[in-house]
Amino acid sequence: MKKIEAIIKPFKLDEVKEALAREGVQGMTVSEVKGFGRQKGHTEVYRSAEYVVDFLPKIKIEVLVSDDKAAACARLIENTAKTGRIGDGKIFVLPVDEVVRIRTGERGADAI
Amino acid sequence: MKKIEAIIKPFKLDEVKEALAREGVQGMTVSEVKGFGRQKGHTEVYRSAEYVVDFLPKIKIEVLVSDDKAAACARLIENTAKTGRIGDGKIFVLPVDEVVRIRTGERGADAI
Amino acid sequence: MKKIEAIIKPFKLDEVKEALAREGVQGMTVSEVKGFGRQKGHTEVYRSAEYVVDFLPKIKIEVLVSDDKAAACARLIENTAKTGRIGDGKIFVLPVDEVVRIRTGERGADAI
Amino acid sequence: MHRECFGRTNRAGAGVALAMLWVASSAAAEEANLLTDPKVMMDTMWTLVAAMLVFFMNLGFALVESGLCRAKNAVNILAKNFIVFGVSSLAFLAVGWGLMFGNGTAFFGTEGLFFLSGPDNSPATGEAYQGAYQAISWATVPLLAKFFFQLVFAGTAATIVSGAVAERIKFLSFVAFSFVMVALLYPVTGHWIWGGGWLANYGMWDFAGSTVVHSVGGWAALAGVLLLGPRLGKYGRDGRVHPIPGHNMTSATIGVFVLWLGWFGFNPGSTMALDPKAISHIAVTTNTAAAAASMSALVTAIVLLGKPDLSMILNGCLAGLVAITAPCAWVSVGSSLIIGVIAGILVVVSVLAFDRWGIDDPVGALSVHLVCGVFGTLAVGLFADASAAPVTGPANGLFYGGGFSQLSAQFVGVIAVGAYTLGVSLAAWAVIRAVMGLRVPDYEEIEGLDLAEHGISAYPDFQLTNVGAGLLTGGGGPRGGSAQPAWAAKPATAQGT
Amino acid sequence: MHRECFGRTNRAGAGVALAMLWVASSAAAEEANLLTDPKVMMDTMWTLVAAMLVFFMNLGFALVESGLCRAKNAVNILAKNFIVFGVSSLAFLAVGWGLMFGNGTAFFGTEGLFFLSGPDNSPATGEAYQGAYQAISWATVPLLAKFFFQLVFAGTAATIVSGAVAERIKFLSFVAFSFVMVALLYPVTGHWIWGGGWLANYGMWDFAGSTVVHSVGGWAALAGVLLLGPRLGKYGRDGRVHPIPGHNMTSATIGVFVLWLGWFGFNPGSTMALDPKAISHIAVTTNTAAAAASMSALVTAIVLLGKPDLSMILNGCLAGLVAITAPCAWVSVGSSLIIGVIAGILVVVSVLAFDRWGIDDPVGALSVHLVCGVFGTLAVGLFADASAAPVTGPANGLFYGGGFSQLSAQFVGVIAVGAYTLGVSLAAWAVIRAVMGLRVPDYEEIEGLDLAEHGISAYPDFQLTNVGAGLLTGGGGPRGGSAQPAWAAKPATAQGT
Amino acid sequence: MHRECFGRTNRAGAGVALAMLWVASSAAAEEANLLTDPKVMMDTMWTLVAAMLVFFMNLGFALVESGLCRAKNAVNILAKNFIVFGVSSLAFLAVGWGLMFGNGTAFFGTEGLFFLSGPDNSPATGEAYQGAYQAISWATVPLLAKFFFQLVFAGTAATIVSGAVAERIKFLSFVAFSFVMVALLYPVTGHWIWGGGWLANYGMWDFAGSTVVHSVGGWAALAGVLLLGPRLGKYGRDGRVHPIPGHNMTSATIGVFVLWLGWFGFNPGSTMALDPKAISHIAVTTNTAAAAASMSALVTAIVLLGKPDLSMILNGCLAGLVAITAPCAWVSVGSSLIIGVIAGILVVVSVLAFDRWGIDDPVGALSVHLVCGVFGTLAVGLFADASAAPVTGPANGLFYGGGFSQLSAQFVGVIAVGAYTLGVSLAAWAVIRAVMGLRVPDYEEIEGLDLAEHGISAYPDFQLTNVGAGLLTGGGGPRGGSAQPAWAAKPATAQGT
Ligand SMILES: Nc1ncnc2c1ncn2[C@@H]1O[C@H](COP(=O)(O)OP(=O)(O)O)[C@@H](O)[C@H]1O
Ligand SMILES: Nc1ncnc2c1ncn2[C@@H]1O[C@H](COP(=O)(O)OP(=O)(O)O)[C@@H](O)[C@H]1O
Ligand SMILES: Nc1ncnc2c1ncn2[C@@H]1O[C@H](COP(=O)(O)OP(=O)(O)O)[C@@H](O)[C@H]1O
Repeated sequence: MKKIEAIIKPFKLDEVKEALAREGVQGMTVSEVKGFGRQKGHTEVYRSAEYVVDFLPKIKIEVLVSDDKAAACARLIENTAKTGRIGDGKIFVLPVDEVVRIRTGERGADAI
Repeated sequence: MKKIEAIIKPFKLDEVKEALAREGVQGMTVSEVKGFGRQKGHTEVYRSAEYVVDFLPKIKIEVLVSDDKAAACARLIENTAKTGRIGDGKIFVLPVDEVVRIRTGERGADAI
Repeated sequence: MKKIEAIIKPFKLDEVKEALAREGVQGMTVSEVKGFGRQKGHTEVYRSAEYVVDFLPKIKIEVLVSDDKAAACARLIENTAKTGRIGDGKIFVLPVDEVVRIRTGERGADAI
Repeated sequence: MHRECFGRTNRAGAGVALAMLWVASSAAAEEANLLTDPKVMMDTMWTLVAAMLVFFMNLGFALVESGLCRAKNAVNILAKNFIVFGVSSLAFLAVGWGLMFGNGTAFFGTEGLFFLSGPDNSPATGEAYQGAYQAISWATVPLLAKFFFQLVFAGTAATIVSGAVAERIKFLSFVAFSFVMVALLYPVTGHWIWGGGWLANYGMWDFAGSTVVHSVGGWAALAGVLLLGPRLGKYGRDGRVHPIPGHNMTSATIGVFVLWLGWFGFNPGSTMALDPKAISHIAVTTNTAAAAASMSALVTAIVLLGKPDLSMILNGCLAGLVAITAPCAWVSVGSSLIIGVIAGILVVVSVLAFDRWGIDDPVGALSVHLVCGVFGTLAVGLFADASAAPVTGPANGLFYGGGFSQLSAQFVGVIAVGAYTLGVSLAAWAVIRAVMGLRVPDYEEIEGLDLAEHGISAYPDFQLTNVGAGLLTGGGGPRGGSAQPAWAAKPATAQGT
Repeated sequence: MHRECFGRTNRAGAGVALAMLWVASSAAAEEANLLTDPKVMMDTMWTLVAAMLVFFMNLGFALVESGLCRAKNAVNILAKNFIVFGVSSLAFLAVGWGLMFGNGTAFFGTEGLFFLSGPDNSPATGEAYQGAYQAISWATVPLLAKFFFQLVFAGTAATIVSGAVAERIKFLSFVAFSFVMVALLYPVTGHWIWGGGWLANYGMWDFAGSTVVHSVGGWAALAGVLLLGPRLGKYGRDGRVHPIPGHNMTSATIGVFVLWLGWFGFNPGSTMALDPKAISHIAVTTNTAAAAASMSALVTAIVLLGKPDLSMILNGCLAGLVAITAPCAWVSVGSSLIIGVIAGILVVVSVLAFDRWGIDDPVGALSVHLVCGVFGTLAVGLFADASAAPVTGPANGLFYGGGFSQLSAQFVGVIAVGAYTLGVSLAAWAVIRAVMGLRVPDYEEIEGLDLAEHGISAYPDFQLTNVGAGLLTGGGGPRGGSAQPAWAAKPATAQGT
Repeated sequence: MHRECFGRTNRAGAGVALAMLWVASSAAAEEANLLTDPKVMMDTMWTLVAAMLVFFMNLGFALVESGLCRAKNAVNILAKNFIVFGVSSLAFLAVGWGLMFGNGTAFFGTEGLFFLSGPDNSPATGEAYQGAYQAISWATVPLLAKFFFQLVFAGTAATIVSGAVAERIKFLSFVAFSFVMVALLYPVTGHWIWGGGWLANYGMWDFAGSTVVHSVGGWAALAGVLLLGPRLGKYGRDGRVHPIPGHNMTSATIGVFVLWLGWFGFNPGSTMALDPKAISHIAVTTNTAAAAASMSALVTAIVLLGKPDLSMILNGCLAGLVAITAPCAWVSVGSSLIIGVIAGILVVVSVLAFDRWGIDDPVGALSVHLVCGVFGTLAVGLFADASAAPVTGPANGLFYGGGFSQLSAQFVGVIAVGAYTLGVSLAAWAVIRAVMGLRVPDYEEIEGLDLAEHGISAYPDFQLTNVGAGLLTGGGGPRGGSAQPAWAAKPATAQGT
């Protein structure tokens, strides 16, 4: 099994979620992160002094998929999350040794 | 070494933490995530219009353990976090190449 | 490629970020986590009753690097984040199968 | 000033006041005597305290409106609601007051137009009054007390607009409209009804401003909403309504409590005189309508949706307050209860209707101020009852044997004010759109106006969540005018986050 | 109403007022004259302004209570505290006022019972008064001013309950109890003490309501807490107390400041007359007690725990205010300082004690309103000092040479009111439990009442944390009655999150 | 007190009041008569209502200051701003009042020094007055009304300090300074100007306290800031300014609205008499200055930075209010507009300047209260215009043909008060530093004072973000005195998080 982690722009979440769901991905886990990268942060102003905020809000999606679906799934996220503008984010694919569904105790691909 | 990631229901955190601590796990890292899965979200109402919130609050636990303890530890989390109701969550076991304890510079199993 | 995850003390974030940037790391992803470990939590007081908060705020940094830079990068984080006091945190190095830059579709080391 | 000079003034003053009381009833009393006349003193205090309460309603509006919008726009809304009172203060001083209360035509004032510059010997009243502001010469208080009281009312009308156009309007465009509103829009219809203009002569009555203040604010807001179009994400591609929850129900609740308090200045204070019976009566009708409307909105929400919806309870309370504003002095406590009940139902239904019609009003300002402002104005023609009223006023209403005559006068007032205000507002908004633009670019709207327009976050130490927080993909929606293309149409700008 | 008719009224009125002043002292003055009597005018304004301040206390309670509870229940608490004033307004209008102030027996009023329907020629007082509400005929203000003032007091009593039963009670069950409270509970004991009933005749004194309002609210809350049991997670399986921190200390602090402000209406306003010496005196005793209690609670908290605990400073301030409420007009400023100091210590100790006894009161309402309400009532019997008092009142207290007589009258009042209110409240809560249930299911309590009961979050844009936020595993606790089984006992329902 | 005794009092009282009015002008009127004199009644009510509004400013300060600081210090700031009024109440009662208003020397009072213990037959005034507090005998209200009004002013001065020293000062050290401030600092300079002291005799005028209250608070704050040094992370190692954004702009905005409201008590209330013309005039000048300053600060911010900065609009409003405080009764409405415009510009420039000079004032208290307090005091010497003023006062200002004489008197006042307050404050802060320490350890500052000093978080249910929230590495900064070593220098303590 593989774990796909994708860092995307926040407003793309709904689209990506729906795309994945359409492809039969039944679950995913999402969290708020801050990204630092080529896309530079923005300037804020407070009491007449400016400062740069380096970290931009991003969404991290984690999806467990079976080995055979990993590539397709990554591709799907890539296509959906893409705007072509800097800061679109990254997708990482990590190996996973084992998966357990807590409710049933199922293991491996069944647990996804 | 292995990294165990568990997505659980929030109110199970204390129990899981205590169970792990009892088994000699000395550290863990926890974060707030939102889960999307078979457990459907709930309906909210705002100014007389209904809408569905798909993402439910979950807790993600990350624990580094030595290879030999991984299975037992995953099992322990599974048993403690289980309510038998939908949405109990998942456990993933990932391979880890290296661990460092920042304070001492210890590496590998010593660092856990 | 490797994914380096580091759990550090929050006030060390800026220093670590700058050190990494100086070494040519162009991106990273950061999130808020709570840590449980040897560093004990603090006691809080509410309406004249005391209680212990076990989980302490920590920052998790995730950086994707090519295999050859992983060790140096981990070392750099270690040195920068170290205060020598309990609770300095941990660094984990995980194997990564694939990386994609969403904007360009680049893969592998190019995508980092 | 805490000093001996004042001691002197006072000591003298006290002596004069007391010795003179029994001769002070002479119509020729000089200003000096009037100013130590207990009635003038008391009326002034009452008027000023009421004005302070109405001033405080600015806080209420700021909190209701920011609370019912998203965190990413909170600074913008707070800034708008704060500065709008600054703008109003200057605009009303500059020209609004003169247009509204200056002697002149049936349509607007022409004497003493700018900067309170007309002659005025207030607190002299009646025959004794000489000055440029005859229409408000009945109030036995100094000129500046009248001005201050009327100013806070003008500010209220302007601040109503803010909520309806929130989360997408440019800050400076709103500031510009506010100036126009208080300098030119509000005072004109105000003159018609409270400035001795044609509607007053026609027999239309509005005690504390269901029409003069609230529906005028509502019409101006409606014009803005029509030109702005809905917020991105409010309507899906299929036209379905996507509720966009507000970010802080604590703020919204504080806001409504503050407004409720402020209304005890707004309505009872509109006597501008310490008339014990009238102000007690009005306090109770005001409170009863608010309470009844809160309850009826609660019940309506439970019936329609099965949930006690706090946002609807709050809007219900405001609806009751707006509706009782016109009739508060001329209806019985029992009628105020009925008016409240109706307003509470009306507001829930009307929020649903505006949403369905594609008119996106983030805070329900139209339902509260426009719909219930109109209803309250008509309620005078339905419920007015001279036998219950502590002050003289309109003819009896339909339900109290007065037939349709008062109702039709009210109706004419509603239509005339609506037509004028909606028309001129549309023109004003359109000019502003042409000159400086009305709506922020889509990517700024997605990122939030706080960062884009103000370069600041309202809550920088808090982790704001982007999961399920209304950053929806679907743009446009049913009313999609030129101002709100689906964001996807210009990806080049979508770099914000 | 801003129109010439009013001008006429006023012009006439002013003339009459002045010309008539010197003859107005005749006992046969007609209402028209009374209404232009400066004293009636001033008393009315004072009473109404004070009533507005007391009304505003609803905001204070809403913020203290929601601030000291968890974010997941904030909407629920705000909704309860908002609607409770709506309910109170209608219930007191419908029947509460009549029961409390109507002429009748020593136990409750029977004349003019419903909807203020009794005859009444207020502001006539004394011999001249004719009407159904003799007991409050001393106040020289119009009937509706009396009503409004008393209404906001009734609302206060009802809102006190909200905090103690928070985070577990069903919304509609609370609404039902509030109605009972204001329609039947509060007015009865109120009649005993302020309505010319048996306790008044017995010689018990309570100036502004330490007993009539605060301890009555406290007893009713205690009954609710006893039947509800503690919140899940408050007590571990071993019975140890787990503090459940409130979610917003900013809210709580705003709330207490607003309450402190409101108390300047509550206490000085209870003169219902603009008596310069009395209201100045009461303002200072009230403020001094609040300040002293804040300080003594701070010191007590530091001594007991080593930390300047803000929640205790805030509760301390309220404790001082509640305690000085009964004696504020009859004790010296020095005594008010001592009363404040004692109240501040009392509240800290009593919060600890209730927690230990397994009585789970999330916001300290019992410690503040019940304990200090009782203490304040007794303080009259200890500190009353006719030589320092600006108005006549009780016999001197124990410390001022009055012996035990006043103290024992106060004691009888405390016991009688406590027994009645606790008893009837228990019965009322029990009936409500039987008919509609009292406590939300465990999984709703874990998920938070906002989502479960209202389908909404207070702060949807904010990331709320579940780590260490009181979602504790241990259920039940020492008092575990039938209402709060450990959640583990019914896993079938624990599907919420 | 709601009981027949009061009825008796009132009935009698009313009769007496009315019958006696025409003889009450005798200078020998007894206290009993005075207390039923309508003027005394009205003045008392006005004074008390104004005092309540000023009291409420404590909430405003608490919210502005906590809102403009970080979430991790919110409890600490709220606790400081809450307890400071408790401390002030006791300190002013104990000795502050006596020092300020007691008869005595040109430098401080000596009679009736402690606990209001001097003889006093207020509300008798003028010749009739006999007592220890001659300087304030001009006010026709009872002693305790005078005391309460002056107390809330003293509290304001003390609370100003809180914001400037926030986020690094020890809680108890601040409490100690506040006591000194209200017991010994504020009353002395207050005596000079309002207590019949040497500056009053010298001809310096300050109507409502630009100097007496605001700049005194500002000087005391400046002394604290100088000894404390800047917050960690405010200045980078290179000396560059790192803005540290406040955590809650909603709080800050509520705070300023509340302060604006409070100022309607502060300025118009400082008449301590219901003078219709004066209070109407002052309400309008106060409001106009606030509005104008909000606008000019907005424009200045846009010009300098291109953004409508809400924090600057808010500070601008306060700047206008502080500046108009001294001259509000003696300048025309037009002048108040100009004064406001200047204050709004001044505050923006001065915030930038203090930041550049390394004087770290988290909330802008120095810019608002010190700079604009001084400016407002001088504005009396520039804009005073007897022909526009509703009460007598200073000589005409420079711009109204009065030459430099009044301006120079104002200038002397500014310098004298500044020198005394800064000097004594520095000494007081230094003693406190020696005895109990001034600044929390660095690791407590990094962790936040809430956890370290109070063991509590303001928002425990909310996920606070540590990313980019001012937990900066660079310590020290340009002013680095002994109190703020770079944290890196003592890693042994940096264990907090
Ligand atoms: N080396 C990396 N390791 C981890 N996360 C990264 C890395 N590089 C980029 N990211 C994440 O991806 C986001 C987008 O990267 P950025 O360089 O700004 O744009 P792009 O991916 O379009 O080149 C960043 O905000 C960060 O969250
Ligand atoms: N494929 C997946 N990848 C990542 N996380 C998942 C996946 N499936 C489920 N989850 C996580 O597990 C949680 C529970 O899953 P769900 O399908 O609702 O119930 P269950 O695990 O009982 O079948 C989800 O809320 C989500 O956070
Ligand atoms: N086994 C582990 N798995 C995951 N995270 C851990 C583990 N042990 C420690 N951590 C993380 O590292 C942080 C620091 O660990 P701690 O034991 O307190 O101090 P130290 O690393 O200095 O020995 C913890 O707060 C936790 O976030």
